[in-house]
Amino acid sequence: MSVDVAWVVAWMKRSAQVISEHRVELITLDREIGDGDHGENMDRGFQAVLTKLDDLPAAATPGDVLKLVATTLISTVGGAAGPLYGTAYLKASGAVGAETALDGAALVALLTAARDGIVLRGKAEPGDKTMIDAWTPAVVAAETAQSSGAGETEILAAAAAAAEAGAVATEPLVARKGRASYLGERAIGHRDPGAQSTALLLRAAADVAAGA
Amino acid sequence: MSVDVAWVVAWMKRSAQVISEHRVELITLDREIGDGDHGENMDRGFQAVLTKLDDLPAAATPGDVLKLVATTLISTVGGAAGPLYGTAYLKASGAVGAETALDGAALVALLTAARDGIVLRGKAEPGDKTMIDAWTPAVVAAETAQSSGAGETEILAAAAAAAEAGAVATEPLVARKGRASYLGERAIGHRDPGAQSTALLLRAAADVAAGA
Amino acid sequence: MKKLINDPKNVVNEAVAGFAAAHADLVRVEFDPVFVVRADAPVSGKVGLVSGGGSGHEPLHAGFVGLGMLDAAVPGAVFTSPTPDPILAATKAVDGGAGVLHIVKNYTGDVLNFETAADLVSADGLEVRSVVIDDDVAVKNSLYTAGRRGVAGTVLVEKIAGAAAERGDTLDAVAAVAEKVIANVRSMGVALTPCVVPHAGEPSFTLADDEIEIGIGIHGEPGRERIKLEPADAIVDRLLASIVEDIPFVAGDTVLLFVNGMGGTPQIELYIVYRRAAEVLAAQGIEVTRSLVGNFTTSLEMQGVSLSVLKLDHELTALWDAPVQTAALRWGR
Amino acid sequence: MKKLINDPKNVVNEAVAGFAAAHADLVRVEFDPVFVVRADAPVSGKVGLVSGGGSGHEPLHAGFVGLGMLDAAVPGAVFTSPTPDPILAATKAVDGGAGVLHIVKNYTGDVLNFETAADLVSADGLEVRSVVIDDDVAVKNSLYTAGRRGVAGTVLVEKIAGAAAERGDTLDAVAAVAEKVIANVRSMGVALTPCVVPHAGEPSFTLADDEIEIGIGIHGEPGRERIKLEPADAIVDRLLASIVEDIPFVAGDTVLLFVNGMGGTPQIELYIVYRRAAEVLAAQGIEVTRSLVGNFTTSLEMQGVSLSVLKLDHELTALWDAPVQTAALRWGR
Ligand SMILES: Nc1ncnc2c1ncn2[C@@H]1O[C@H](COP(=O)(O)OP(=O)(O)O)[C@@H](O)[C@H]1O
Ligand SMILES: Nc1ncnc2c1ncn2[C@@H]1O[C@H](COP(=O)(O)OP(=O)(O)O)[C@@H](O)[C@H]1O
Ligand SMILES: [Mg+2]
Ligand SMILES: [Mg+2]
Ligand SMILES: [Mg+2]
Ligand SMILES: [Mg+2]
Repeated sequence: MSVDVAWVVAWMKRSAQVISEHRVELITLDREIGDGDHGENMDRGFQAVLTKLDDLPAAATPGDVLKLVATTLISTVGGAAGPLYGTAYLKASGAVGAETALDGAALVALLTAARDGIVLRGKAEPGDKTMIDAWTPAVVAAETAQSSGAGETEILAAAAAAAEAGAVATEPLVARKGRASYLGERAIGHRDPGAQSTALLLRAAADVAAGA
Repeated sequence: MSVDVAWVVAWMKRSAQVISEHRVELITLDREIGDGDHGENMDRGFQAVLTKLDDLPAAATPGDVLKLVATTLISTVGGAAGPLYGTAYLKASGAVGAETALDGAALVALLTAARDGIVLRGKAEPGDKTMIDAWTPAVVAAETAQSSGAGETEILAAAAAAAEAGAVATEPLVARKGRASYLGERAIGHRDPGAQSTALLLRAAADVAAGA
Repeated sequence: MKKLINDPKNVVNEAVAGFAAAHADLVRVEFDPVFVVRADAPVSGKVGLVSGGGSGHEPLHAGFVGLGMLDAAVPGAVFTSPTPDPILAATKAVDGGAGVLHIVKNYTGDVLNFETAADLVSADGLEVRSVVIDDDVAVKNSLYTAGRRGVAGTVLVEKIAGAAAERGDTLDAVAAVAEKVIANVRSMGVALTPCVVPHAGEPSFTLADDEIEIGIGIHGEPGRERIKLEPADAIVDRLLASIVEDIPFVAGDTVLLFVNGMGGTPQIELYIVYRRAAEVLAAQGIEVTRSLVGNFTTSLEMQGVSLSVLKLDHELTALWDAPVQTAALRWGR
Repeated sequence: MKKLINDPKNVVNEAVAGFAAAHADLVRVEFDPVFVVRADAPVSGKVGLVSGGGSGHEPLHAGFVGLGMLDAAVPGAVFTSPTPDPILAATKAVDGGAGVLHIVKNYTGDVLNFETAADLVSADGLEVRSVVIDDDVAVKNSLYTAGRRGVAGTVLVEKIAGAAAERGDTLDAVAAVAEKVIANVRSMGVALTPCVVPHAGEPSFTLADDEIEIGIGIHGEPGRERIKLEPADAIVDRLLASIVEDIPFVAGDTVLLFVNGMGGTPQIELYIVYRRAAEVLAAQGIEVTRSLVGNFTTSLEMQGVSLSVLKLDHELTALWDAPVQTAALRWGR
């Protein structure tokens, strides 16, 4: 699949599907070290995205879709994840501008802008046990793949794999941001729900690009 | 033991002891078809009786002791059982008057007056699944024993055995008085807590008389 | 059993002490025997109102002591009606020369203990009358039970009779107002979970994870029937149907709707219940003009709710609206 | 999970509808997006007060909408802060020309969503300021956490800032009063049982039959430590020690003592807790001159309690005493 507006739309539809499928898993992760709503919040948001996608104008660009997703998530998710993911997609939209087909550099820019947006709002650093711990390795892996000449599909696959590893790697951490930070040592051994949802969303991006 | 003031005092001390020993059993019976306080209420009352017995004047008659028990129970037990048992001992006190030694007739009068006092206050009939279902057979058995020439100890033993059988016989009944009456058919299979406490109190009377 | 208590034997005394400390502007408290009175008791020339009963139903009754409601509350042990002594002492403490009304919930223990206290009070030459509340439609009133139970409707009786006393009604008139409320209020409740009496240490009954008890009493006495958990709306419909058909309430009636939490029910659920109940009444042409929502007649930590509906007229409405200044109900002051 | 609800997705909307129906004299409600405003909003010339946050903490915040307290409350999904849209809409709805204060509890989600709303409001030319409450001493304030949480002290901030707005203070002055309360209030809680978020259907955490969670958050977030159940007095001593040493409160201070139930705690236990807390403060020479006892900042059906202590001066005391007319707090009216 070429990385164009159809890809972005398909990515978002797949996102809605995987979030819905993993709703309970995300709720459970958040019950363990948060307040048990992450899966519910994300599912509500992406179901709203699904509805909104139907009204997209025919001439929409990838940036238009990302912006629509951003505003929809901001106005439906709530909690910490709503503004954070909302900002991520908003900044990603800005990064791809009016381009209609995204090459490797554009994808790296998209992911970098998304990550930077989350950091801007949430002030988390790597190792704080947040979604940043999935986003940052994903950005690094995407850059590395792109600079070693990989194609779009491989770049996304590298990002997804790194995000998944990053989510797993949050397990031994003590949290320093978000609700889990109140737990101190007791957060150890639990995966961060936001990092896990990031891994799911980036896996969706890669799978859709790979035609899977 | 002769049935005099020493017997009444010993009866009340034994009553305090058995009620305390059966506190949890009475609570459990009352939890099943009432509100779970009967054992607690009776135990509070008889512990207060124990304290009061220490201050008895040397010249006290059986009637004086019964009256002291009555007023103590009325002012410490509360619930349905407080006024009912209080009235029972008050009427029993009246029935034995100023006598210092109680013969068979006096014992029958005591038990009859106690039962009648409860009926006066509570308006229960036999078969209503209340303490009356222990008291009434006890009165009948005492009368029968006395009219067939039994001694005081045997009269009390007959009353105790009949009260115990009466308590057991409340199990298949539907209640028509007290809290258990709200239960309808669901009271079936449970023993009435007040009938059970009556059986314990009359057994204490018989045991003390028999020197047991 | 997990409770924020010390020795179970001291639960009532410690709670009353805390209540007195927190509300010293409203009440005074005596400990031997235990009762709670208005800070300014006795109010000269005013009919005194005394209620009481087992503890565990807070804020009933102490939370309703104050201007425009009760003059005294007599708390017994948990779920055990008080003995006559404190009822007698409270009655004397609130006697302002116009007589005293005893407001009694219809339970054998309450009735008998208040009866004894009233006898003793009368013997002392003080004028006392009693009203007995039996608003719970879960119990069929018949010769074969101890009669209907007094439940959350008690709050409405205490508020409205209290307002009548405050405006200077005579003892007979206050009793008549109380009887009018009693005649016009009906209630029914449901339990989702049981409660645990501190000295018992075990739940008063058990319910499976998918069971609820319809018609529960306020002492955890089982009710009319045990059914599978249903959506809130279906539960409300059941309770309301029993209530409405009882008096009956009919189209054109003006009512007060009271949604009462059993102690452990989140407020969000009480309002979900209120919404449905108000809708159903409206659909029957019964107009809800006053409302009360909250945990007012509780059964310790029990989760559940009761609905009460009171038929209003101008007099009852005005008395309901009259100022009240107590720990648990307050307006107009 | 046993709850008096219908579809978990409709919990907030149905409860808000019930709230509006029960309190039509006090509030108006909008559904798209959802928020609750004073019936007479906007009050011309008065600073508007808007608060909000996840649902499940009732009566916080809607129960505090009315004269002398909040102008609007914005309920999010259960335990989920609301999105910027309803915050924006509520802010506009209460703007009486004197600016609007956002009262925000310190959680990442609340802070971010209110921040976004404030940006949007400002872009519309409306003057808005925010205060962030972080009264929970269970969380050590450091660079290594999201900072202290806002818990029951919020009620005191809303009441006192609301009174300042009602007397005609400017936006800066109202914000300053709110900041003064925030600077002088400290809280800490304990959970005996967990709560169940409707959409999750499972308890937010588990506690053994003999365990309690000291320092619990109001979303069922685990706290400082898990210990064996203790008598109420010992638990109170722990909570109070952490609170008192924090500011610190010292002999000669005059304070408001607030005992807050977590939703499922019987009132009798709250007063047992109050009694001990008041005694301990008195023993330290800290004088309790105002009190509040009840379920005001809850976590659904959680059993437990939090203590809040607010250092008072003449101004704060007078603002606390000022009239308030809301569903959950009412006096002077
Ligand atoms: N400051 C932050 N920076 C980045 N991510 C954060 C921050 N705070 C929280 N998060 C992420 O948000 C997730 C929680 O989202 P969610 O449960 O929807 O919100 P809430 O914590 O408000 O309930 C966490 O797992 C974490 O990944
Ligand atoms: N009307 C009555 N007549 C006789 N006995 C009664 C009556 N009502 C109740 N009882 C007795 O009282 C017992 C309950 O006593 P208790 O549990 O102490 O009081 P309460 O029901 O007020 O909690 C019942 O088991 C029954 O034997
Ligand atoms: Mg969460
Ligand atoms: Mg009982
Ligand atoms: Mg009882
Ligand atoms: Mg949340």
